[in-house]
Amino acid sequence: MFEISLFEVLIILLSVFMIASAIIAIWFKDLLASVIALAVMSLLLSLYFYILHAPDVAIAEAGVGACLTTAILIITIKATKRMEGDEE
Amino acid sequence: MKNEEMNEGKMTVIVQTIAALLFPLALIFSFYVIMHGHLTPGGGFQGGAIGASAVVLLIVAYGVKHVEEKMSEGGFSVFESLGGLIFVVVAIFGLFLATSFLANFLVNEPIFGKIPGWGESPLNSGGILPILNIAVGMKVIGGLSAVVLILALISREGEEK
Amino acid sequence: MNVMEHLPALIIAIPLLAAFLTPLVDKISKKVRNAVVFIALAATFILTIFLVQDVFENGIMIYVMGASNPTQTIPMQAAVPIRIVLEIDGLSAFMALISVLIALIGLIYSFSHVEERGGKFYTLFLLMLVGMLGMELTGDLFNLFVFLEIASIASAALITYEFKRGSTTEAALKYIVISSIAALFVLFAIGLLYGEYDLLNMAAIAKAIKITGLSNIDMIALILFFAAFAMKAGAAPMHMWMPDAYGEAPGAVSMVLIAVTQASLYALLRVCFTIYADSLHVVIPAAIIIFGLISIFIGVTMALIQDDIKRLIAYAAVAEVGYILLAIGVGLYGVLNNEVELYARKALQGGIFHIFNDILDIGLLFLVAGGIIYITKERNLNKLGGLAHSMKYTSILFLIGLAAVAGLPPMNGFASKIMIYESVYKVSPILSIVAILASIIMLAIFVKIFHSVFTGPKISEQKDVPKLMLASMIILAALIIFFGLFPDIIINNIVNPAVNALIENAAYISNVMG
Amino acid sequence: MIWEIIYIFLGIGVAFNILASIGLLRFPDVYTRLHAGTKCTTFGSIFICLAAMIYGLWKWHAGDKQMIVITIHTLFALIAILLTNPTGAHAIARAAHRSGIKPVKAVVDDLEGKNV
Amino acid sequence: MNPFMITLVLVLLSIAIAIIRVLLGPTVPDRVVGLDTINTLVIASMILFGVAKKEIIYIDVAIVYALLSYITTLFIAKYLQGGKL
Amino acid sequence: MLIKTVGGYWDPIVWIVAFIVIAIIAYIIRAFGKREYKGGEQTKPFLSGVEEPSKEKVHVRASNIYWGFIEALKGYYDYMKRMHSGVVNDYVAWFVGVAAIMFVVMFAAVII
Amino acid sequence: MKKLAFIAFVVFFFFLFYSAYEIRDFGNPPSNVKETFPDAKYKVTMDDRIIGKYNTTTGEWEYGAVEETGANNVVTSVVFDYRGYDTLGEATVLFTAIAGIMLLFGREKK
Amino acid sequence: MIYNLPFLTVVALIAIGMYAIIFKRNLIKIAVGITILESGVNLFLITLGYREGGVAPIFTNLPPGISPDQIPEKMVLPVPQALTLTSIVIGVAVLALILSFTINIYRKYGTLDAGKIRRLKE
Amino acid sequence: MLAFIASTVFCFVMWLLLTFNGNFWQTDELVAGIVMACIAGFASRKILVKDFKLANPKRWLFILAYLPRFFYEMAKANFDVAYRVLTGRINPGIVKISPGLKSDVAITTLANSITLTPGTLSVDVDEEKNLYIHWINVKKEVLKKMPRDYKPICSNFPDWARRIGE
Repeated sequence: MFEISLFEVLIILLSVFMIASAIIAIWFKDLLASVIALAVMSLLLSLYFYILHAPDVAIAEAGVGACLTTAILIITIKATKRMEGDEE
Repeated sequence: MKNEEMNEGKMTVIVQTIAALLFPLALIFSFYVIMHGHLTPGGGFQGGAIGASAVVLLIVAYGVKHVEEKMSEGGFSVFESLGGLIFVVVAIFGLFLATSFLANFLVNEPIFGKIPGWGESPLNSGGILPILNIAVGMKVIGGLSAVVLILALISREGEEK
Repeated sequence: MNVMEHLPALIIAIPLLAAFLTPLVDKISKKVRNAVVFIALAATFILTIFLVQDVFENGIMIYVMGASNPTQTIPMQAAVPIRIVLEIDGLSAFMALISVLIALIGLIYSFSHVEERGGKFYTLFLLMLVGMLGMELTGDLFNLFVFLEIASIASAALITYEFKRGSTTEAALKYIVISSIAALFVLFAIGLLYGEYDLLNMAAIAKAIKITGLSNIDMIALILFFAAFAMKAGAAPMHMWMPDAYGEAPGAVSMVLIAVTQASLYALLRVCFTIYADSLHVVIPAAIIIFGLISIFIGVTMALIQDDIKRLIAYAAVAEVGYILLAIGVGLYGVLNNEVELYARKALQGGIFHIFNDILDIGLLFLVAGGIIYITKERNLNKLGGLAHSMKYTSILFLIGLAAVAGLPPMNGFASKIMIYESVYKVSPILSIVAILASIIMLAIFVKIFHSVFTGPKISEQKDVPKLMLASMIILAALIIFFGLFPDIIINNIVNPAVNALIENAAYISNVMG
Repeated sequence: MIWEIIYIFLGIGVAFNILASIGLLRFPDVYTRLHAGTKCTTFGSIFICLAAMIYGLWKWHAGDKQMIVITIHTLFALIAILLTNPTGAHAIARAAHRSGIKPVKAVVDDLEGKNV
Repeated sequence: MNPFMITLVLVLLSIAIAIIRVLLGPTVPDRVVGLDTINTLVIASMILFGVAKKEIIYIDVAIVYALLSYITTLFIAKYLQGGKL
Repeated sequence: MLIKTVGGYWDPIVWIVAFIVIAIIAYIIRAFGKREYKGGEQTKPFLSGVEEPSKEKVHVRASNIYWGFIEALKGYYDYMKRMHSGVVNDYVAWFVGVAAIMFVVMFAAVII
Repeated sequence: MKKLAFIAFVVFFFFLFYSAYEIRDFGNPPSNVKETFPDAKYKVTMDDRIIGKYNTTTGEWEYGAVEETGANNVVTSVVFDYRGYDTLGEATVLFTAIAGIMLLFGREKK
Repeated sequence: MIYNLPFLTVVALIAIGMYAIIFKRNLIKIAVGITILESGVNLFLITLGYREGGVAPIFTNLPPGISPDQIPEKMVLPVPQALTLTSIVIGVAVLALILSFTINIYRKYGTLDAGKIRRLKE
Repeated sequence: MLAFIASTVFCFVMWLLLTFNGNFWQTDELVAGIVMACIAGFASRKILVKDFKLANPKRWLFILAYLPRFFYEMAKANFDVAYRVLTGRINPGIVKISPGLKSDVAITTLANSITLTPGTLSVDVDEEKNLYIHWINVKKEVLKKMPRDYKPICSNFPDWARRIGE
């Protein structure tokens, strides 16, 4: 049988979560929701970096991914429009 | 909350107070990350990103106009150019004082020389790495803040039209 | 400190320093800013000439960034290089020379009319040069990626210089999306190679591949590199961004963009000829030849139906890239089949020489087109006409450029094209026929453009272009005529070292790995 | 003894965190979800942080001097959580109300009718 | 078995439930609540992992998150409440 | 001056000399012509007695120049216009397509 | 057209998944370079050379980041010392992007 | 023992990002796709650098139980982390540029649909 | 100037906490801390320090005394939420209270406390510093009179907030 350690459980869970949130991020028609899902993915990515023993990168991803990327995306959505689609 | 205040882009008093409390905290933490880049996780980019996030926090809590009056994007870009200049100048110093471009010409000696009575200390190690950390930190704080500030200003300008 | 020893670092550092300085100086005075930019570029140009001379005389030059001994690539107790190594062989030196030369000419051209938001413009201009030079001088894969990004971002930003027309931003957006995806796949391929060998140095990876043989991972990385760099170099059918970007950029930027494209082409050459060299499968040269043919064909036929003067020239540029790819593919095929002296060397000579000619010819056309647009504020060929009455010098210069691109003797275009035709004929006559036919259509295109822009009745009174603009065009035209009349000097002194560097990759490896 | 305290604290923390998630799923509208999401996660995280702090203090007391860093830095994180979480909840609730989401099954709504 | 690691896995399970809320949430504020919850849980799991591996310096990352994750929430809240930036 | 190609050589100076010689010969031949035939009524085109239209009217615009050629290749050009759609997604799709074809061809070639 | 693009997409990612399957096992980087370079004098890889080697008998670092740069954080010493040139380039990327945004949106201050 | 799962995650992320770039017509969606793609590549580099049972390559306050003489075998690889740092900052720079272009395009064209933004074609 | 000194001191204390590693601080750590605290303090002097009420040590004592009470309420709140999560019994509504607080610090303290305590969540605050509270279990007797009685909603937190912030 498989011998599985807690660390590997963590990795599996995180992988599944990340793929799920990435799919959510491109699936939503509402761009704001899509950005939220992207923020979740970035958060989990940072956690992934963290448990792969890369705290430097985790901090950078935290600063950039959690705050700045979302910020500029939302500013852009505010400057343009919120829904993806043909209406206009 | 009045309509005018909403148009200024301010959030509620509660958010503002907490932002005012978190701003120095984030700023000092960003300086900590930059200064201790060669000892603990972090460094110029990470600290710079945190510092820029502190500015973004102010932008979101107090509105772009309010922040722009205090710190213009031109100031940020000057700050950024200065950081870049320091980096390149230190790199060229490596060429003149030591052997090659970007050489660590201060390795195994403290940055500001040995001051009597200070003893060995980790903060003062690493040769030119702390200097480069500070340069990159300046650059990233200036740069990323300027990006968000410009984009926010542009977005606001578009709404006013 | 011996300046000669530190040339590779200084060539990057000086424009970079100037680029960081420009926004600060711009706040003080416009004249000082222009002087700073010009002095920095001129200094870079002079240093590059020294570097090129040194490389051509003494062989490959090595510079290890930050090491205690800049020429010692492998430090103590290590088997592989651990720092970033700049490695300049004949090809790198050749490309660097082209880039700096073109940037200098473009700068002189820009001085004539770029005033508004000039500080940022010149900063980005210098950074674009830095990106190109960095790509061409480095010997490290990840470093190549970083400078690729610098060059792409700077050029994307420069394309939007005339942001009042929305289409410039559209072109820039397409360009940046394409570039960033290409760069990300390059990074993925670098990761694959890193995972395989734990190395980032090109020479070291080349040696490792030579010893361990080509694994499947290497092959996937190769294809990713190949596709990404071919897209950045503008090989059809991934050329679509090229007419957009070239057509919308300001004149000088279009010209320097060609150099950026050539830098990607350089990276492609580096990957094919140096890293994978001997273990390369024959599919790759075949693919390069096919891309070349498609590029030539699509370039000339699409150029025929364009109405926008700059887009037309841009499609011609696609065709020129096709010629280069064709020659290089044939050369690579010959190198792999051990037929170097038979035709491969000549093909490579033609291809490398054509890189230079491409930049000069198409660059001249872009400059003239930029001048026309600057004077008349009109890009549509149907609305232009009769400009030869008022713009005599410009029309003569344009004629020179047209003749060179179409490959009329005795211009430089003919010298390189005839080498390509004859060496390609050795592989397959069909290739040669297609190339010659395309060249004829190219001539037809330029008859069209010259007819519609310069001949015909005078539509309106215009003055000639500014003096500095004219000066930069004259420099290019003089170079074209000089290269056309004395191609042997160029081929023997400049092209041959580059070709030798391509063919003999062992020297490149042994200079780093001992 | 210390380990038992840590176990208990971790248990409480995890229990409340999972409870928060379940509440997030079960509650009918955004305000009630905020109740669950804010209070319970904050409370759970406080207990997790406390466990970490106790662990650090204990190790520090046992002679491992640098372990005090865990305590102090966790304290920082804890303060930041305590400051930001309720404020964030407040901001979301306000935004939700302004974007026109009515509280489900509300018996009273004093904000309604107030001109925005 | 390290108790902190077990706790970490359990915390990750509650993150999974929060992700379901992000997926389902009929309105954007619901999703933001999910994001906010995930933020706090990630901070907790970072602290747990740092303590479990006895890596003292790792806690810095958690502080960064605790300080910054709030900004995303504020931005979305600001977008939703309307008004200028 | 002289560069060697695979099959022979190319010398621009020789070409220029030849060009100049031919130009001189052409000029000489032209000079034999009678002086009064140059200019004036002789050089004007004869359009069945109709007066020559003004230059503006007969100037061929750029998009009409190779009308016949383009009309002959209509199918090809229609396809090409569809290919150059100007949509950024398609640009990336071409990249992926080329890479996919290269993958398939390369691996097939290696396995064979 | 869209169908063709989708087929190309699937084929492309089939090969990328294959590469992910084929690449070295997770968590096992190569620990020496003898396989790749049989004639190499030393057998440490790039990363191990950067991390360094501690000599227990003398109590000193024989080589590595601590000895060469004096910084305790190996990542920082890689970022700023061994690969400092990359960092310079990267700072330049940021600078370039900001200059580009300013070119697009920045207002001329008179 | 998890066999290559992280690498498969990486390629899955890249595929999702590429899917968004190729098949989604909204420019902001394309930017989101690029971000996901870039996250995948970053994760790829970090997973390459992981070593089983390793600790972070930082000598300050090393966790107990690691003696200095076995250090190279006990630390994860530092170079991929440095590369990833570089790549992250490059990513945010590119994203900012793309989004500023997007804003400008929206002002000039009034749409974000990539299928309609095609003044430059043929 | 006084504001600058106050914020600098705040930043410096934070720096000292962050850099403490079991031993006494090194000299250069302190020097760097002073420099950095000066920069951060200068940057945040105008927004952090609006008045000097919090410099009074009496208020610090109040905060310390407030914490256990607050923590107790919070624990109660969580069991309350747990009960509601498991049973699903809710009776929500948004009510307005007028605590009569003037300063920003006080209202912030109150709002955050309310959010973290049983069944209440502060939704909005208007220019007269009236709080609008989402209450998960609205009691009938509060609804009767219009200036709401805040005792049943948030016990005596406004008094504590007044002691801390006003």
